[in-house]
Amino acid sequence: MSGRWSRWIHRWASPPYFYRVSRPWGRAFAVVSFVAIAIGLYGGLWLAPPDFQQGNGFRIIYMHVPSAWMSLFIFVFLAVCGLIGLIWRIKLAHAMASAAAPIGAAFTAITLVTGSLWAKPMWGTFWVWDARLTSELILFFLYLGVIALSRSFENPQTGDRAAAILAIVGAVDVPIIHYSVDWWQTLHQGSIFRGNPFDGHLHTTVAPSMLWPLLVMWLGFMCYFGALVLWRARSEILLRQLDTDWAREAVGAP
Amino acid sequence: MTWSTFWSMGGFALYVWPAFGFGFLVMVGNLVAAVRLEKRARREVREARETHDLES
Amino acid sequence: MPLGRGGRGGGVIACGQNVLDIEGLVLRRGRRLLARRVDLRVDRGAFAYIVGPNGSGKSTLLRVLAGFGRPEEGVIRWSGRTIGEWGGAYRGEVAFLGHLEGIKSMLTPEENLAYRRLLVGPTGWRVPTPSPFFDVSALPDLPCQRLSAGQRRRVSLACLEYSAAPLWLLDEPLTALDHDGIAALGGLLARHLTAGGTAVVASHQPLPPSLVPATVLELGTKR
Amino acid sequence: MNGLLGAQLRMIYRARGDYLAPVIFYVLVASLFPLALGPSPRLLSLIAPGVIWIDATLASVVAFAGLFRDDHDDGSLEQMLLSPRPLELIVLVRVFAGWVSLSLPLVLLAPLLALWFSFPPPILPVLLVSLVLTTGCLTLLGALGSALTVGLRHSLVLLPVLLLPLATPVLIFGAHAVLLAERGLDPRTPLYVLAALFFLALALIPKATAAALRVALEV
Repeated sequence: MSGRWSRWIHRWASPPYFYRVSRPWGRAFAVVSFVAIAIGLYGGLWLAPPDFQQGNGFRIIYMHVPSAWMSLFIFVFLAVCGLIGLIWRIKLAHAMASAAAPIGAAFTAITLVTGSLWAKPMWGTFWVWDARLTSELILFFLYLGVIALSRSFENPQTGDRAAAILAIVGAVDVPIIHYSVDWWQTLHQGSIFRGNPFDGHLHTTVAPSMLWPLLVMWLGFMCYFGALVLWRARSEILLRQLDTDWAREAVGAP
Repeated sequence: MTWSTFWSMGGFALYVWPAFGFGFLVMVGNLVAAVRLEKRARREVREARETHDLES
Repeated sequence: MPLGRGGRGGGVIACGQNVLDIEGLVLRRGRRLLARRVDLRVDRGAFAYIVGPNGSGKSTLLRVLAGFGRPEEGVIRWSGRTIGEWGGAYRGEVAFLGHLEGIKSMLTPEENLAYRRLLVGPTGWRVPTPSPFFDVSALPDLPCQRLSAGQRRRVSLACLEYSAAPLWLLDEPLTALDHDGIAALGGLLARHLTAGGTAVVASHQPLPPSLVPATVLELGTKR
Repeated sequence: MNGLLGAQLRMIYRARGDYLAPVIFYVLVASLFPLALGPSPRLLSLIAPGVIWIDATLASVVAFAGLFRDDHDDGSLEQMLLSPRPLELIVLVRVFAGWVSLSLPLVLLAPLLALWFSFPPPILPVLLVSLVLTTGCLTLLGALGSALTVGLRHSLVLLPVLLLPLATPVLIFGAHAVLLAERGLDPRTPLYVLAALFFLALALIPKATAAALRVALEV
């Protein structure tokens, strides 16, 4: 790496520097996310016209779709942090990954629950073996696998690096899972149900008044993730640098 | 959009509000977990200091 | 009898001056800090003797020297280049004898030697003196699972005898060896050193009198 | 490298008793389904592909939990990592030896299972081809899982959690190749995709397994 680039990475990635800088950034993200989510909710629940097909029931997409995007984005985030941590041995990258994993799992759970709550009025049952919900379910198990692996080693460094490898292989597998489940669904299209509530709906949401709240909610969720991952990463980096002097000063220990 | 249709969500209140409720519940739960994590981290740094002093 | 990269022009000298230089190494196992600022220098033809109570980091130090994981702080230089600069080639420079024998219990001693030869590759293998100290053909031709601990240890030391690696890292090599086994190991190590190799030995038991370490490193007190 | 493979196969032959357990597990689990769901041939032939695939997947995960553990316990894993030869090749040899000892029996026993599930004989070739590719992918995934958990004692519980989500595409295409063949449709598409998955795994997984082994032995 050219001198300037590697100096920048090592300066930014040095734990004490990160610990100091991440506080203001975290606060900024938190404020933006709070405002964006408020606006998104107002736009989505109050302003947007009801859908001609599903009435007001469609408003669940303002929680379902952004959290689905987040669950995918955070898994890619895990893989990228894992790669950086493995190749350049940057401890901060592993701390960010182990901070982000539970948040990703939480968003996946939200997606699954809101998805089934949306399927009930549209389809009469809480669980529909729909392609997207099924791949989201598999993604949830992938998250649990990464988290379980990272916590089953007594040496945190080994746990981080093993989980990083699993996250990278998992991230390669996610699109494969997505398309294999899609292919699986088209195969059984005829036997279980005609068309499905999710596909039909997304393509027809052209009305801008329905669309902008979705994007604002997505921005809100991204900033929420930014604030939360920085906050958790500060604790994770402390846990990995227990006996360093800067950690003691940061904690204010004598 | 009047208040009454807002609360009843055009008959879908039984699904829309639990969906948002669960979503924000989990997101707030994340915040609580983050607080507990920070407490644990700070305690372990303090503890590491004490055990470290004893050893050296 | 050249020791070292047989393929690269014979003698040890050809591959650099075989000096091991450690500066400011911090030893850590997981979260526990084992040793702070370890400094050690071992010249060609000499060996360092690591002593210290159990869990003081002797094995950790040898494993870091063998390239298992990078130290967070401190530099390890071998023949003038750090382990990072050596990269993959460093693996051919090192022969590591850990607590475990490193031999397959289902193979006979001869097959184990052949297996290790395949692993180490042609350049890392050399034919020792005509009467090797650890003559494997003297052992029963049974899967090592059915041999005694001492016999298994002789098989793993035989693998060491055939090794052409200039840097030997021996972790508790004297365990399960009887009296003449220890003497044989002393002779083996002495011959490796006179051929220009280098070694780091960690052990509880006292070394045979014939072996005089160049430096003794005391672990266990965090300076 | 073939010397290494020869040594591995000799070791497997000498310890062949240990490799019987996963095969018995495979056949035993398959025989539970008729007991649970009733012996009617029509039903059994309907669920045959699914049963064989889930059974093969579980047997593979159980069998491969200890692939690298014996090397770890007797110290030869350290020697493997110190070998100047590329670790990916050594891992590939170990994986192929593992496939021969653990997965090949599952493929060879598939006709017996087909018999039990009154599986239409003309579709047996599709079953065998797809099972060979499936066990190939599962062997590679099992090797990665074993490498990731090589240092852990209780990895048998953790391994399925790590591997089964990754194995779902293999399960989908493997089982559906036979399902399509059973319905008289053309099974070639899923078989091609399965072959593609196998080669992708062949390219990616040994590298990840080598990295996982190095991570496991890091100080």
